[in-house]
Amino acid sequence: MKAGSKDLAKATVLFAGDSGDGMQLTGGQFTQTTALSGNDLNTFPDFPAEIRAPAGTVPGVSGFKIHFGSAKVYTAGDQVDTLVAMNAAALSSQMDQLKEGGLIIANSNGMDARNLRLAGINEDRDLLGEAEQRGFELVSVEITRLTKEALKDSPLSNKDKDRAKNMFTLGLVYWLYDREPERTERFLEKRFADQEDIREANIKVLRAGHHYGETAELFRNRFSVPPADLAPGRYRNIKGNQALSIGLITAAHKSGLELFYAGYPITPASDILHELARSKAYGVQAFQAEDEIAAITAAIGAAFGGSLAVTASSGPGIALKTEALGLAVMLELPLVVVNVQRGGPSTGLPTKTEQSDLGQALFGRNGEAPLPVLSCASPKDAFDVAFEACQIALEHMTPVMILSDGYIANGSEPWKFPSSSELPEIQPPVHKAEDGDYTPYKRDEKGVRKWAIPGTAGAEHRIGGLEKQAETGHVSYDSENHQQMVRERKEKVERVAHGYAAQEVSCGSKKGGLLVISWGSTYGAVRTAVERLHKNGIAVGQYHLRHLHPLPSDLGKLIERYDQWLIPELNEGQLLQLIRSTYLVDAKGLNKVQGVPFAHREVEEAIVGMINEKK
Amino acid sequence: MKAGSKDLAKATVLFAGDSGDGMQLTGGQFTQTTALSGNDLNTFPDFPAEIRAPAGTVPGVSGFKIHFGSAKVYTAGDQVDTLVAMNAAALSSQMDQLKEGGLIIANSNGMDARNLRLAGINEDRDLLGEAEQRGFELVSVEITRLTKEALKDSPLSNKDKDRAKNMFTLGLVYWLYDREPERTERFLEKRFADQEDIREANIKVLRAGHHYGETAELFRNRFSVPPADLAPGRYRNIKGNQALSIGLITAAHKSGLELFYAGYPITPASDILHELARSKAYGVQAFQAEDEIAAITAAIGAAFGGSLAVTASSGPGIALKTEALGLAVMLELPLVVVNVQRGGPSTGLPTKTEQSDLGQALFGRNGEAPLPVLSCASPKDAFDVAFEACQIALEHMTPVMILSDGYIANGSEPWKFPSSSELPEIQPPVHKAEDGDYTPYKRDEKGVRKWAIPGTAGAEHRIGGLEKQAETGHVSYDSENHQQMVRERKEKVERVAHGYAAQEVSCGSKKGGLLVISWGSTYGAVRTAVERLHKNGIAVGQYHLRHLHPLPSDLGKLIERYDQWLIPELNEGQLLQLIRSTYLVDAKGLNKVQGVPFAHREVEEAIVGMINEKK
Amino acid sequence: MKQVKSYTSKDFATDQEVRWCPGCGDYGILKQVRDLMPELGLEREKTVFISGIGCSSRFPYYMNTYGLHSIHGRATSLATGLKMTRSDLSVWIITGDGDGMSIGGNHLIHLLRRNPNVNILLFNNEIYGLTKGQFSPTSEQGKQTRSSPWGTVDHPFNLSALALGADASFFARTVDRESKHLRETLRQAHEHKGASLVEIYQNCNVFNDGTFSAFTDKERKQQNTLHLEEGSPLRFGDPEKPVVLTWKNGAVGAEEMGASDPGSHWIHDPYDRAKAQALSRLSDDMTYPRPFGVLYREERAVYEDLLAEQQKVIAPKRTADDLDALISGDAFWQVGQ
Amino acid sequence: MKQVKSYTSKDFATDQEVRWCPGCGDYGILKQVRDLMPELGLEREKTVFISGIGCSSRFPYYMNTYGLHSIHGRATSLATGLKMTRSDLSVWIITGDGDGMSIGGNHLIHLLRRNPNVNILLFNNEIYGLTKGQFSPTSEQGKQTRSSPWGTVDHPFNLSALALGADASFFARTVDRESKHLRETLRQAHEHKGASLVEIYQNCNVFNDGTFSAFTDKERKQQNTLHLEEGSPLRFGDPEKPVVLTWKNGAVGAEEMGASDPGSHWIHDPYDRAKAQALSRLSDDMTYPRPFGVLYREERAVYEDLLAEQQKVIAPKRTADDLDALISGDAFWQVGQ
Ligand SMILES: Cc1ncc(C[n+]2csc(CCOP(=O)(O)OP(=O)(O)O)c2C)c(N)n1
Ligand SMILES: Cc1ncc(C[n+]2csc(CCOP(=O)(O)OP(=O)(O)O)c2C)c(N)n1
Ligand code: SF4
Ligand code: SF4
Ligand SMILES: [Mg+2]
Ligand SMILES: [Mg+2]
Repeated sequence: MKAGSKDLAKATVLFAGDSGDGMQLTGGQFTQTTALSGNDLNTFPDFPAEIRAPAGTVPGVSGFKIHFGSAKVYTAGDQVDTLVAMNAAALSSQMDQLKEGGLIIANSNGMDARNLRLAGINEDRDLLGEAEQRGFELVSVEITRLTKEALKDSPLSNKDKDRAKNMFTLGLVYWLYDREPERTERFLEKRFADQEDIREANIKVLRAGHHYGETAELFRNRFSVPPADLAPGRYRNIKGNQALSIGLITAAHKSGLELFYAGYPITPASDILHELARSKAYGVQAFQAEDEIAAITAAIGAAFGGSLAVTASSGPGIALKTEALGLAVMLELPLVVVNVQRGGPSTGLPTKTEQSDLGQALFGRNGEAPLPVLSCASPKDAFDVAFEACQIALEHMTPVMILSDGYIANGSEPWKFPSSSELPEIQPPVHKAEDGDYTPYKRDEKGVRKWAIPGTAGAEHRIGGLEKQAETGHVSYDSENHQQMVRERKEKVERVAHGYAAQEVSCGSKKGGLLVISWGSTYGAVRTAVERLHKNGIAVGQYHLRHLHPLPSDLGKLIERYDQWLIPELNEGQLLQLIRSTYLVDAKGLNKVQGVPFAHREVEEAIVGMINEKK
Repeated sequence: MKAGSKDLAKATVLFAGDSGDGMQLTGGQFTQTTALSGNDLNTFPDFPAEIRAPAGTVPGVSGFKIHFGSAKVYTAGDQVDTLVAMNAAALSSQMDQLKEGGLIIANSNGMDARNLRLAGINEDRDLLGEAEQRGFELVSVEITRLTKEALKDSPLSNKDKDRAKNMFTLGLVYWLYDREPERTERFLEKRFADQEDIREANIKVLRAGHHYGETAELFRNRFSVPPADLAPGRYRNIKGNQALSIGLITAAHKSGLELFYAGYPITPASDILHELARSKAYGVQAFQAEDEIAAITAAIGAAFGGSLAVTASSGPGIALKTEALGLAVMLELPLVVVNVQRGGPSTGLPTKTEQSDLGQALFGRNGEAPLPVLSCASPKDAFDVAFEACQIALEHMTPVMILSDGYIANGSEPWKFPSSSELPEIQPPVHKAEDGDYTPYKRDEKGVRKWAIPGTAGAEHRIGGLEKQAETGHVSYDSENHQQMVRERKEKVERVAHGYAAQEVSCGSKKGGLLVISWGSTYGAVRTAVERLHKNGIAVGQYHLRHLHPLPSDLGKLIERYDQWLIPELNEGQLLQLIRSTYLVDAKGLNKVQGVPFAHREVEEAIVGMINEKK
Repeated sequence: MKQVKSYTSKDFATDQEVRWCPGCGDYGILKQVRDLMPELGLEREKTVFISGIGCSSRFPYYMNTYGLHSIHGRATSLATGLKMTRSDLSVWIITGDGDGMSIGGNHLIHLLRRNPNVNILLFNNEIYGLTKGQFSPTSEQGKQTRSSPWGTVDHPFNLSALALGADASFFARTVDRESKHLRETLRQAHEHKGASLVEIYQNCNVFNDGTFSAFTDKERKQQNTLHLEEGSPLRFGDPEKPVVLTWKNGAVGAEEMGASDPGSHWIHDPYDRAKAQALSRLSDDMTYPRPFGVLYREERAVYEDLLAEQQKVIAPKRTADDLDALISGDAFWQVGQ
Repeated sequence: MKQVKSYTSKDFATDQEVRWCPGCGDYGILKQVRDLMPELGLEREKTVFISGIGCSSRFPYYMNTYGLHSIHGRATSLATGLKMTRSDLSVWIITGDGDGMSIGGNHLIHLLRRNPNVNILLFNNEIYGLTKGQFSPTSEQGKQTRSSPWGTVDHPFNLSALALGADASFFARTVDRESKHLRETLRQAHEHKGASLVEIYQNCNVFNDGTFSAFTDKERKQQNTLHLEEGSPLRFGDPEKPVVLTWKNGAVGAEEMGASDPGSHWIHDPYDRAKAQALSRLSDDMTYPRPFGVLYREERAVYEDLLAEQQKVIAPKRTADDLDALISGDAFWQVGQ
């Protein structure tokens, strides 16, 4: 059967195999090629457990999902069109993700008795047959054997030959989605520049896979996803933690300060440390401290010394930082704290995503210790948020918290990146020796104090965590003064909202009907859901909240324009509470705490349900 | 001029002097005698700075306020009727607390040029004259000289003689308020049993002060505050930290468990550590750990081992405990965590009171980590709250947070204490070896798991901070299971509310008009204000919220009965937010962050203002 | 008295699949510990394994005793609380070089000075395994890892020196590959009354493979390791022609065994603190081999014993009456009748 | 080049009233530090005092330099961040026995191993002053305090031993009362390149009066103190008839000075780690006097220098272009023109 060609607006492919099967690399290559062919896309890798489990087992399955299209793509896809399964564990654990009638490309050499056993499946079961019975389209290929065959003349060891099988898969999927393997060939040439045998083998196998697709008449259809209508500009594919790191470096550059980053490894924030440690050439100091408390306090020390100071962690580490964060509030020094949220409470689900640290970000400190809280909507958005957070921290002399999450951190999407000259300069209120007398807690019209950096003659001063006298900063136990300072700190933070643009809905109806309020990584699923329903004539709009504190001053007006409000969150209703108390509207929550993002279908159902209920 | 005698319903006396002047002892003795004469009362010591400042200076002033009456007394008094000032610093810094036309008893020997200088006052000023000009009644007594004179035959050193002057003052004030000095004489006999000279001197001076009042015709009036109509029973005077400590020991006794307390010194929680360390004879293990994290984790270790485990701190220390608190939530082990709140943020005002850690208590953890939160209304209430917190922790297998504050911790009031036999037995769900198979996270009808304590054969099990499979407690990364466990933990905590009594207003109108919602130490000021206004025919009621989480299920109904809601808090509106979001009522806040409690007048004004605004 | 059950190694295994990477050194340690338990006559229900977070800290899940997998760095403080209240339990702390020495460094040194009777097994793989390969406080200077792509600049801790400085009453070193030595060392740790700290060199074959090969490779280990045995001279190298260490005027030297006067041989005495200190620094600059075995031990009062003694002195058995006396205090009064 | 201002001691005083208890040992330390600053030629604007929380930690408010009064136990980690980014500053850490060794113990040992060029002044009063008198990790066993009314059961740290165990590159001990010794010790700490830890015995006359009187009382101090001077023998006691310490086979002895062979005298060499370790334990059991002065020093690479070197190697000056290269990465593409 020769495959017909079918144009698709969007497609979702999931590569799944053993941790040792190179699925992340395969997915990454497919992503790069897809991006270069002009699709919009969104990806998400999924490594279920933290420790490498024995090969072939379900805990050892590593997955990489890519959703791409000729229209805008906002999520890594709800349901999978094509599942590539390298072994029985991958197939059995991922099959449920397939859409009805979806396509399975199975490595039949990975489905033998041994593999079934490792996957914890009764050896008598016919996994592939079962898949077909469930109505999936099955393409079974002896990927392992064909790889070995393609390499029979290669001098590589059997183990190394076996390792190349992911390239066979990639070539095959390239063919299926009408992509050429050249870009990956170039990549392999570079990657294995010094290892001729491996290089040649991989390229050979890649091509073999592609040819196999062409010749073997395996597929009913071949798909083509035409380029998306993307705004002109330069693009790159980027992960959230990467975008965030680059945003920090850029902000340092734009403020003329050195970036000091202090962190302690923790999933899923560690990559920020890795990224910045690698970037020493950009003048970054990346410090792996002995714990999270040392990290944030080292950062505060560096901030006192005049650096742009940043620390990142995930929930448990942020918990440890809260005491010192209060100190930063009291000192009124710039500091950026990133929380890449993961499943909680406690150690929870360290490799899974969640949005359940919002309450901690907003209220998790002793005393009245307000600070701006921003959230990233998607991987590329992390760049903008990081930049803005630094800007706020430096220009308002305050610690700022960024909320990202595991989904954003490890997910990727194409980013139309700016040139550095387009970005604004950041202007921290630095006190210079020639500015004359220095009064540490004297405030300007924005309520911001001046930053006198050690080395500045005549501005020597002492600050600390005790309440301080207004203006002078001397220790003060005075009652009225305490009230005044509490209010001044609060108002300073509230004035940050003056810098926001006017609030607008992201998509859908501009007034009337139901408003869905999203924050953080729920952006994509909500956007997809609202656009789909709105296109079908349903009165629903999306408002995406980036600034969780202070809330935009015109948000109340926007909210009033609607009759119903839905707040989907990957927690038990944390933003919900804030919105209800602030605007006294009977908003409802859609809450999911399963370590995975919303499917847009879930959001759609909730919207429709709410609207119907009202009718 | 011979004093007339005047009956008073209530009176407030403030003893103020240098830290070295023994004001706390003086106040304490006055309190005991007043209590024994049958008055209701409430006291509050006020040490403004943490470090002993040089003698005679304003930061060195130590104060002790007592409010007593023949009717119920709920606060330590708004305005002072009688100010006893031992030196210029005390007079100048405390004069503003006096009510209009109030009485000053000044030690004129403490007002000389040297004392003025130490108090930072221009030596030319006539502080006593100024006081009279402001309309205060001034009684100037050469207390220092008269003390020395009374002791001219004593073998004591001049320094020691000088030290006895607080007893002269006390004698004088006893006379003024128609009290006999006998009880204090007995106290001195015991206290200085082995130091004859000091004992004799103090008693002599005490009597001299009393006689001086009788003979010197100093006062316009002599006051008498008749006994209050207190419920029959046995009473003692008690401070908040003391009541709390005794509550914990009692709960341990009533549950048949050992009390393990781990703490790290911090103002104003340290006295709990001191109190419990002293109580080793009651089987208490009190552990001073190397920091707050060690304290809470040691407590969790002890809880795992089957103890009633408790830790306490104040805001900054609680911040450090939040990560481990999440572990306790995940483990579902009983644990009581006490936060004796103080002025924040950061080190803030460590010796002052505040209620600004409510947000931290409710939301200050990573992930969805709900736990019951209780608050103490007054010093004696701390006993009941401590007992109930232990009961909840043990019977519901959950960490529980108690919010107290500096005002409660150090304040005192008479307590009609129970006999231990009146108190209920506490029944933790301990799994016994003979109960058969043990399934660590199997829940009973209340959603509570069983507690298998090491040493129990056949119930060996492993638990940790990772998400666990329902029932078995094995590590589980499953999505649905995570959702289930998040909900189970939440519901378990919510079911604690089933154990509450029906909610009722504390005083004032039972429906209609304005409802004032108080929590924690605002109880007294709100109660006083509401009773006063209600007596004057104003439609106002008080509801006092002890259980901040989970909220009582019948609270919504109660709130609906009113038209306006006012929530006074010593913070910027933390309970306010919770009430608004939960019940969608347009409650208003009365917020004060000055390190001092509300004056009932402030609450009255806010009530009247709100009612008038509506009219 | 209830009869003590006699367990086998298998009784100490749980039904949980062991989930370390294939080839990880942790497997070997687990096996030895499981085997050791019945040998020591420990009862499952009276034994508790407490760990922090890290690959190593998964250990308790695989021991069929009571177990707590806690939070990062705090196993030591959890264990302190447990041991203070339950001196009857045998408490085993499992920690890693990151867990025990980085975030948990403070609790470790405070535990050592307090000296409760617990056993600490610190799995030192000189790397952060669980978080996928960052340097740890024991990684050698210059090491390239994911968080130090240009090499670390951090001077590492010497755990033995740190422990002695913190007044540890027992310190020993062993290695995952030497199963017999490992088990014997753990046995001694268990027999020591007080806090026993055992540093176990553990190979992380994924992120730090072969770091300890100098001490485990057949060809190299004779030259690089020094096996400490109480009462025996410190010798290393070719067994036919061993080199022996000497200790003269507080300075360490080395001589060929045969050629030297036995009187000058350094005879191992783990109770000698000065010598233990020297041993702890012996191989800092790599001129001498690394010592394995018990470097130091001392008899020092055990924390929970001191507490119990104090309790005995001050607390005559309490009764219900005592509680009422506590509640009432001694300055109460009666209102009404 | 801008001319270096010449300051006097007074220039280092602030307008804030000093608020320690009258008679507190902190006053004397403050005076010496203020006097020392101009002697060392330090500039106010280039000097930073960082403290944690405690009575001692109020110190920065009284020094007219840049100052940070931070949170409990973290002065060391704040200083690490500051020094990493501002190697041009002279950084002085002020901490207490509680601040530095209890809650802050971990940051202290990690700072010591990393060895940034800072000076740590640890005011050891063997008590918690600010919180009004609880025992600290240096309080002697059995001490009765507010939190140990029955006497502590905690074995205290020996700070010198702990510091050496944590690879401190400089450790010295001095006492508040001996102003000249104090100043000279601080001068040496300042001159040492690397982390200098100075333990200052400080009398808390309110909560722990006289704890160090054995070392400060005229009558007793000769017998109880050992003044270390590089190149001089270790002697103590009656100056007319001093006792001298000996160091034989790693064991400490004592002889009457005149009666003994000068060849056997223990001559102080602060660079000798083995001897420093012996010195750190010398008076543990009170048989020998307590050493004061520089116990140990070693030249070891300074943290910020290592960082700077690494930076030099890997970072050819960055330009705006580099930033754009970072933003674009090397796998970007163009859409439209
Ligand atoms: C508070 C907190 N910070 C960070 C982490 C992330 N984390 C988990 S294990 C680990 C280090 C593991 O290293 P080690 O203790 O050496 O154990 P190994 O995995 O090497 O056995 C870190 C940083 C965490 N779980 N909690
Ligand atoms: C997180 C935290 N825990 C506890 C405290 C309370 N606290 C302040 S200072 C101090 C100890 C002070 O002792 P030390 O460091 O020896 O200083 P000293 O007052 O004796 O100079 C403590 C426990 C605090 N401020 N912050
Ligand atoms: S990462 Fe290393 S230490 Fe962790 S399980 Fe794998 S091999 Fe073992
Ligand atoms: S309490 Fe002690 S250490 Fe603190 S200021 Fe007073 S005397 Fe000094
Ligand atoms: Mg490790
Ligand atoms: Mg101290």
